[in-house]
Amino acid sequence: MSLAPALSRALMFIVLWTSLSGGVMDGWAYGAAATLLAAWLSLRLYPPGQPRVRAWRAAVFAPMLLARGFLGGLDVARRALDPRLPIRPGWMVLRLRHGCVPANVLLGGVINILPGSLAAGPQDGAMNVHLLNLYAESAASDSLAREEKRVHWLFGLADTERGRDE
Amino acid sequence: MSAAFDILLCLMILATAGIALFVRGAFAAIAFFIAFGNLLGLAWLALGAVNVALAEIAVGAGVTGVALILACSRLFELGDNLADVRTPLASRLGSAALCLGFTVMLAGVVLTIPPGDRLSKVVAPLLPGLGIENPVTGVLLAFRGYDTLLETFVLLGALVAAWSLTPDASRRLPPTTMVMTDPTSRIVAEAFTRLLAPAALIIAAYLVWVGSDLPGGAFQAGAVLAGALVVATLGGVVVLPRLDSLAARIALMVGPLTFLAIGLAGAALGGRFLAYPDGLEKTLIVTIEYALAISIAAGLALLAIGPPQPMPNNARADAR
Amino acid sequence: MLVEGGHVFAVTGAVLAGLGFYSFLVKRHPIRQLLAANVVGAGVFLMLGGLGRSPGGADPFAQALVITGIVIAVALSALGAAMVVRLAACGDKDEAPLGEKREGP
Amino acid sequence: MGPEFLAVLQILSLALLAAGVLFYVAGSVGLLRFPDAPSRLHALTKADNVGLGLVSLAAAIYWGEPAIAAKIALVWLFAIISSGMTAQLLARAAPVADGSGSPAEYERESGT
Repeated sequence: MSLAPALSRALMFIVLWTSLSGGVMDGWAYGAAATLLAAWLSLRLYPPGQPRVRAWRAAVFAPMLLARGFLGGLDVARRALDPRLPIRPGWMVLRLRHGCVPANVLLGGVINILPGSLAAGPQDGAMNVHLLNLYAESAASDSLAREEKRVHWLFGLADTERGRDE
Repeated sequence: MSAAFDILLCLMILATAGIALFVRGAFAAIAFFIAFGNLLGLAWLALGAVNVALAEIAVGAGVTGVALILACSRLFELGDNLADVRTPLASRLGSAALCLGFTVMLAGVVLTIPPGDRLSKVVAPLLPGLGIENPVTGVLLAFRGYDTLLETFVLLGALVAAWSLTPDASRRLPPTTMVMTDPTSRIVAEAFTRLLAPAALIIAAYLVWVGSDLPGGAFQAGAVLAGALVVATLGGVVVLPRLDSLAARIALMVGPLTFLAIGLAGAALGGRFLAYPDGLEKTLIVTIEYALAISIAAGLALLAIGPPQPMPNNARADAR
Repeated sequence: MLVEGGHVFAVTGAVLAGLGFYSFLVKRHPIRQLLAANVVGAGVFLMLGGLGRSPGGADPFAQALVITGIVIAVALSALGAAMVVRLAACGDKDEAPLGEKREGP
Repeated sequence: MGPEFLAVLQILSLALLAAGVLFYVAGSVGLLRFPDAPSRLHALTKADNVGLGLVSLAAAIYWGEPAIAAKIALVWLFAIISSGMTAQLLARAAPVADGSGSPAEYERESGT
């Protein structure tokens, strides 16, 4: 086993411990022990070699996600408070372009944060998505496809592997 | 402003409790009980008791909720419709009168006691000798060490008692399968575990460590780990141990035994049982807390999941 | 002032205990009774917490006591739930399940 | 930092707090008004994410310490990730909630 994945994960957990403890150094020994344990667990649960989230890409992705999450909250709050209740709920099917399970599950999570869409988990190369406004279905399906590309980029997946695991 | 917030919060607590206690469906009752527990956590925050707030939300609402929901769905599988039977009017009226009298008496007594934090004056001067800045952890492990030690054994005892309910026939069976039957849900729980369980470990380790100076501690950390364990079990990442699994027994015993060993060492070194030698208090207390967190996590998760189930006849074949 | 800060919570705790007892007496399903017992416990804890409140903070002794209480309540609730399930599983086969069992005279 | 600056921060944090609470209220209104279970989940997850974010931001500004702000950001991040995940599980189970009180009843009705 190469050392690089172990080191990069340990670094991630050191960052987590440091931001939790606010940089107080008293507990560094406990932090180090926890980091080793967490890195080992992480390698066990998510062995290296699979597509994985790249840290610097996540740093680009997260703020964008938060901004669109804000729009999502604004959208649903507006609809809930509007006396006419402008919604027409219904389901659509999103064809998934890649069989990478963690990426698809993460995509589902991202879809749940975006305005007007709610994913119900990946299933057989597709994802059932509930839309709050079914009139905007074609626009929604375009934006979901763009979102899928972004998540693939986050995981470093090539879009050409169409339906590998289907 | 603050008083208005307190009153509003208390009204919401009473409303959710009322729904949880009197709503018709059992599942709805448990859902409202969990909401009630979270609001109660807010009340503890408003009272300035962050430690209790964390414990109430994670353990009181979370773990109890999981245990009750699992019990309900098992009862449902066994043919219990969970329906409620109306008690006769006379006994309802009698109970209502009794409980009203009880409440009025209790509230009357409570109102005669002026609220006040009288014991922290006693605790505060004793803390500096411990090296522990969080008074709650100090009280739990230094001044009430006996209680806390026995409490960890109560947890263990409850688990042993629950396991002893397993019929002999299923004692040697593989444990209850808790893996989600819906494949999509299982995939989500699995991916969630694989991505985030290590982070939960770091957070739990941090909660134990910070518990010596600030709110946190073994019970809160144990609850975080127990939650991760339950999700991991649902996703099929962790297979529940058999009752005779040595690893599970070690995990369950390491906390109480470490506590006991350090307590006995204190007695052997000329002090008394559960006395910590000077200068080592903090190290020893943090060590005990880490060991306890492991045992509490295992104990809470296994308690919430419940003992191995005697399979209903039709499901026995699927359970391998 | 008649009612001091912590009293709001302490009285809420008393009312919770009363509500819980009433539910415990009139609800016959054991799971509902477990739930009611938990609400009674939560009410007692809240009384302790409310009475231990002062402008400076909360009484550490009361807090430690309540944390101990919460953990023991959880342990016993889970044990109670396991017992209810076991009772239902090995109850008399010709008798109706728990929820209906008590419908008779 | 002069006192005026601190006062501005206080007002800012209060305003953020109020906005956050407004989102929680909107989410709860949606929970009550929306017709079916998945739509109610929209209201809960999205509005509450933003509500939590604004309240966290208010708290971070109120305390005004980078260490605390980092911790609060982590709380928000984990809350968003887990709400995104649990919403998937709930959306999966939503038809159950729509049908009747308990999962087994739904399965009986749909004949599985």
